[in-house]
Amino acid sequence: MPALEIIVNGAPRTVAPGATVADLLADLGIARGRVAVERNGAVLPRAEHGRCALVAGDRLEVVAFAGGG
Amino acid sequence: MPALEIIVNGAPRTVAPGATVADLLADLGIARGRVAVERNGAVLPRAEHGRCALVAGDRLEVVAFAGGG
Amino acid sequence: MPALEIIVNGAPRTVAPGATVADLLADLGIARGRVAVERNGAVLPRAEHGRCALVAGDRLEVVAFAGGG
Amino acid sequence: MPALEIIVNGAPRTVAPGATVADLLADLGIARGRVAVERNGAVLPRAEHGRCALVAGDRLEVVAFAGGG
Amino acid sequence: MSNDVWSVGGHTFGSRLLVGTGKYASIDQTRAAIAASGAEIVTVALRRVKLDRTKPSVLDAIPSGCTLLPNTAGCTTVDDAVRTARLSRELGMSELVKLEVIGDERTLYPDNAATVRAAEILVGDGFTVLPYCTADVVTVKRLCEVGCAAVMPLAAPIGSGLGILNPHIIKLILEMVDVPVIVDAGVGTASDAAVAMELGCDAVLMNTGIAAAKEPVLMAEAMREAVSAGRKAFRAGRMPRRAYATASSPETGLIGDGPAKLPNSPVS
Amino acid sequence: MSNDVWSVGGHTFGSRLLVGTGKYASIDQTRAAIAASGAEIVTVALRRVKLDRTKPSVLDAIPSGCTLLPNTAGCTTVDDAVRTARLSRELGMSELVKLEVIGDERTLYPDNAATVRAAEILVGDGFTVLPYCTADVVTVKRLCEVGCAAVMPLAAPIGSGLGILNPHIIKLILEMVDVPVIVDAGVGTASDAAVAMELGCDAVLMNTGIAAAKEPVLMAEAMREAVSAGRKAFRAGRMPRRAYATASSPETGLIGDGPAKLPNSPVS
Amino acid sequence: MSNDVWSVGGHTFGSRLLVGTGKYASIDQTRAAIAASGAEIVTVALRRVKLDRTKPSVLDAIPSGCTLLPNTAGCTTVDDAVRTARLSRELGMSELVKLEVIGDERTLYPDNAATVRAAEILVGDGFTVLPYCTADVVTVKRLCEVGCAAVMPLAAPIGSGLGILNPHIIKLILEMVDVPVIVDAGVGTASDAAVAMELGCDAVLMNTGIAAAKEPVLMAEAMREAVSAGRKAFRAGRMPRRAYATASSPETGLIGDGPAKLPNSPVS
Amino acid sequence: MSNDVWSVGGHTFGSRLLVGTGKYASIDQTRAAIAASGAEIVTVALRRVKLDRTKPSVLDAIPSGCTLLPNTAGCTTVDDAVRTARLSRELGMSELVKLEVIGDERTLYPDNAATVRAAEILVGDGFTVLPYCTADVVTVKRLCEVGCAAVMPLAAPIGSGLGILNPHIIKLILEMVDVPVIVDAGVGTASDAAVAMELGCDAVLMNTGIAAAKEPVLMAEAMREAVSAGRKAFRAGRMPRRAYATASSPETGLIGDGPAKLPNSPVS
Repeated sequence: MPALEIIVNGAPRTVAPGATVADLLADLGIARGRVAVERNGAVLPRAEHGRCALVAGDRLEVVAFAGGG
Repeated sequence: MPALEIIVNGAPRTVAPGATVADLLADLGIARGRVAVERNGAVLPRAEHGRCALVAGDRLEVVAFAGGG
Repeated sequence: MPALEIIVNGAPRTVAPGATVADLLADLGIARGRVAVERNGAVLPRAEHGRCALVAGDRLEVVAFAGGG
Repeated sequence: MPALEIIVNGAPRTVAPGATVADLLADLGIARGRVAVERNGAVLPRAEHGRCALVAGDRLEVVAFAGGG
Repeated sequence: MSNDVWSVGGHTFGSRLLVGTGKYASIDQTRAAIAASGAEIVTVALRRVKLDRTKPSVLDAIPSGCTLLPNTAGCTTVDDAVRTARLSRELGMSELVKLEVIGDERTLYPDNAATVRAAEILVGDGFTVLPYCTADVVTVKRLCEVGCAAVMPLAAPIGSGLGILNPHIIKLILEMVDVPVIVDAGVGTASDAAVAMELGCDAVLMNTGIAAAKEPVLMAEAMREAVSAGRKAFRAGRMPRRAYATASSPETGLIGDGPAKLPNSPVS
Repeated sequence: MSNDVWSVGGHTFGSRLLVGTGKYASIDQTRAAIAASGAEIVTVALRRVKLDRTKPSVLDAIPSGCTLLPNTAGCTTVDDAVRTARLSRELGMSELVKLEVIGDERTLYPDNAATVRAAEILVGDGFTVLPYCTADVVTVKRLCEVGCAAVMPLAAPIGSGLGILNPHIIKLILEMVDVPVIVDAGVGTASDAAVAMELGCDAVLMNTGIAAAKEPVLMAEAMREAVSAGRKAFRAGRMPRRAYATASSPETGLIGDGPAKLPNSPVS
Repeated sequence: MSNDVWSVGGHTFGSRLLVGTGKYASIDQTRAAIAASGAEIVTVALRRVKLDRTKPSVLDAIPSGCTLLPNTAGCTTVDDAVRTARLSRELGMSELVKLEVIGDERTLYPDNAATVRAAEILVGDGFTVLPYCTADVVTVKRLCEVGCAAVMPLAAPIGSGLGILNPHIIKLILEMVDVPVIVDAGVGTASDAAVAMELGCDAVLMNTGIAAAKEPVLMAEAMREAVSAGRKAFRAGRMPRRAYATASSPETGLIGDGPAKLPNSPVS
Repeated sequence: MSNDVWSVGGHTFGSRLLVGTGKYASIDQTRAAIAASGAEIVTVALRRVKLDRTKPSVLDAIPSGCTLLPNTAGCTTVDDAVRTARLSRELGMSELVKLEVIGDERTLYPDNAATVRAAEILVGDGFTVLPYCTADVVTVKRLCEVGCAAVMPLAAPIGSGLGILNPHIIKLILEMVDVPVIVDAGVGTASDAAVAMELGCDAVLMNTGIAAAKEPVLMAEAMREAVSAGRKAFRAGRMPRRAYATASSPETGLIGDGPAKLPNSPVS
């Protein structure tokens, strides 16, 4: 089965078939505690990160708080 | 044939059957040069005042310029 | 020996012959700790209040601190 | 008879014995109409320019109007 | 100087003072004040005729050469404003309209969002739209995008006479738009009008500042001169501000004993 | 309106703008600016003639009808100021003098105390003294007591163009003195001049505000109009300031279905 | 005094200073400045994580007791703002959001109309919305109508430090709304913050005013005191302004020969 | 921060707020307000004792650690002021004196010339003289020349509460003198005090601003904080003013479809 093409934070990325959002974050070395994820325009609650399998063409936003006013 | 009930500038008024807008203005003693007329929400061009027969329920606005800033 | 006429704070006053400034203040019921005295335009130091005998025509100012900005 | 040393506008100058203020101005090429002269701290009226003989040590100010606010 | 003109909607004007016709004591006073103001654009309102009696028309007060600028004052909805504008066009035979959609009664502040919508409709309808708005850069951008012929930010609440409360934002707007910027509302006295023009505004519109003065006709004259003065000062390029004084002339040549010790005339 | 004149030292003037003659690029520019300003009183400084060459006199720039107002600019002592005034009188054939005794080099602030002393001497000497001073009520009182014909408080440092930094104190001075009050120094642009006149000042004196503009002649014209505008606004009596908006016309008569629901034209 | 608290969205606060977390030199400086400010509400932005490296989180700089106020800074559409708010809620576990929809790049002025629409959506979505807006009475009314928990009018452009450019309009807004009014943007120094509070605002939000000072931590302390001082002055009820001086004490009792001729101490 | 002290006449102080003792409703209120103000220097006036009755002394209201600063308020001549100062020294056991020589009744403006003369006498007499004066650069120079330990220019008329009417001239004075500059008179609310300190003044003296507030004790606290805030802001070095907005963070990293298109959080 071929790898999946998705978009993460605006850039293309390839993930293994069956990979979940949690897998992706682990891959990226991102501690889950401090990020939020939007999938195809809707927030993906943290509780679902481990259940949600990625699909080809998914558009993810992975965000965190930064300094701002 | 009974008189027609219309609304002129927000107040009820009775006009004779067949009366035109021009007739109404003449009745009201209004010089046509300095007023504009709206009939049921649309401007009634001056050229049509004499042709436009009033219909029961018509809502007219007869307006003129006044001091303002 | 007749009483002496002096001016205290702009008003005439009579004192006994031989009276000192200290006597006057006592007479007036003024605690010496919180007033200063000027005699004929010059400050009379507190230490001299008891030594300074009044002379007819003396002009005294007896002043204290008051609220001000 | 020796020439006279005077001060004109803060600088030393030599004039011939017997020279008047008018002579000096003529020497300097100054039209009399537009200057005023002060001699030793006092204004010398124009009418006296021709009569006033210079004396050694005289301090003259020769002034005119200039642009100012 | 004679050719310092400005244009809006294809009309060209020499005077940069626009005046209203409300609040005067009489038609005669209105006429005299307009004449004294030298205004070439005069605003009028539209209202229902009184059906029972005739009275002199405000039009009698307006010099024949003037351009009428009907307003939609008092309108609080897009629909009322559009209908009022259309009736005004029918009356005035002109496509010019001063668009007002009021959003708050006490301050007579415009409803900017509704104003943008009404402007879009009226522009589509062929009007030359001059909208009253707050001094808000984004509203002004939108008004330009929908095709307004000018923008008319308020300087202070209508009829308040408080002057140019926020000159900085007027300057930001001037840097941002290509259409004429006309300060509308808030001018209370001559210097306010001059300040508006010195900022670089194309024109000033006022009514109460003249009509509510003790002597309106004299104030109209003052405003005429103030607008002209402010415009000329803008064109002339004011001196730079300096924290300290600066003497004017060479600092030599004063009377005194030795080397000249006093500067020549510092200027005021 | 034609008779809104003012007087100082027995002279009567129609123009309320006094101008200086320093800092211009040329005599021609000076002449054109003075003419454009409409000023009837023109200040000049006094300085030592250059002994070596002749150059055009500033007097060539001054229209024949104007009144010369020689100053004592640059003087820093009573004695220098008095001597300078006397020389100016000899030159100008007039008893008028703008008295300046400078007390600080960087700000060109006057030495008020020395100015009072010099004024007293010059008044005794028959001069009509117009003293430059700070906007200080006590100094102004003293200057009046010694017989000055006017007082000329500064609005901001000479040549700074900062405008009327403290309008409140100018108002206090106006309420306090009977002689003309002429704002001298600090006016940077037309609106500054208008503000001074709206406060109730009798006249404004300026030099750098005109001469240091990019286009001095156009600015001179702006200043002429601004002074006139400010004066007329003062005489006309400005509208009262209001915190809120005020509609102008009867709040009835707007189009709409039922009872008229919109106010007539609120005026700008 | 201890109970001079204020509330927004069901939260109650003692401090009336809200601070941002942008533009600091380091996380340590951020932390020290927030601590010095005494702020109980701290704004943060949301952005994409850098996928390649880990760096300290801004959250490390925020004292544990503080309430996070995520913003939607940088968003220019309703949709982006709504999505950003939802992500922030997911991150912050809180329903609070500082809503910004920017409409102009150079001034960072809000798009008020879009802000109202986004606010309506977010309120419907259960958010406690604190919208950044211009000081426009009609926009503020609309924001209240759609259920915002506070309004946050700008005092001057974001990051400009120009202070309260139009205090009058802030006062009009205060008289008009029931929710807290928080001045957001434009405060440049301590007195600006005090002025905002003296007008009657409920709180002040700032970032650059602290972070861009030469010594941010000291400025944070200054701002804490200034906000408190302004609030207390507002509550204390300032003295009336008077045109003239007023002596304080009975005008008798001074030294002097006859009847007392000098007033007692006039107060400063 | 703990060592941000200042000195006058050999005394060193931590608080930069000096307060008067006039106009309070009672001695108790005076005491509470002084305590709340944190002032370390407290002014008092001198007057003739009432010969007929005893009443509580103003001294009872002054915390024991405070330094008394007797004034010569109400004096209108050099002689009265000098005599009053000498009596105050006799009473207060201190060489400090706030010198006032009033030259105008309605504005309570000082007679600067007389003040300089009185200062010279008192300095010769061993006093540490803090003179009340107008914000006049030349007067201030003279006061320094005769040996005053500080200068105390007025910000606005005594008891007027009009605030810092001319900040520019206060700045010029600060650049010019080496002794402490204490703004005296005119402060009406907390932000006025902060502004004075932000200009760089060493301290502020006030009385009516506190005593005539509706709640003087709360206002005293506000003033204490405002003076401290203004001082800290001055020391911290305020951000530069900018005409436009400036975003704070890198302009990348916002959510969105393609390349990040939104700036990170612009800060308020």
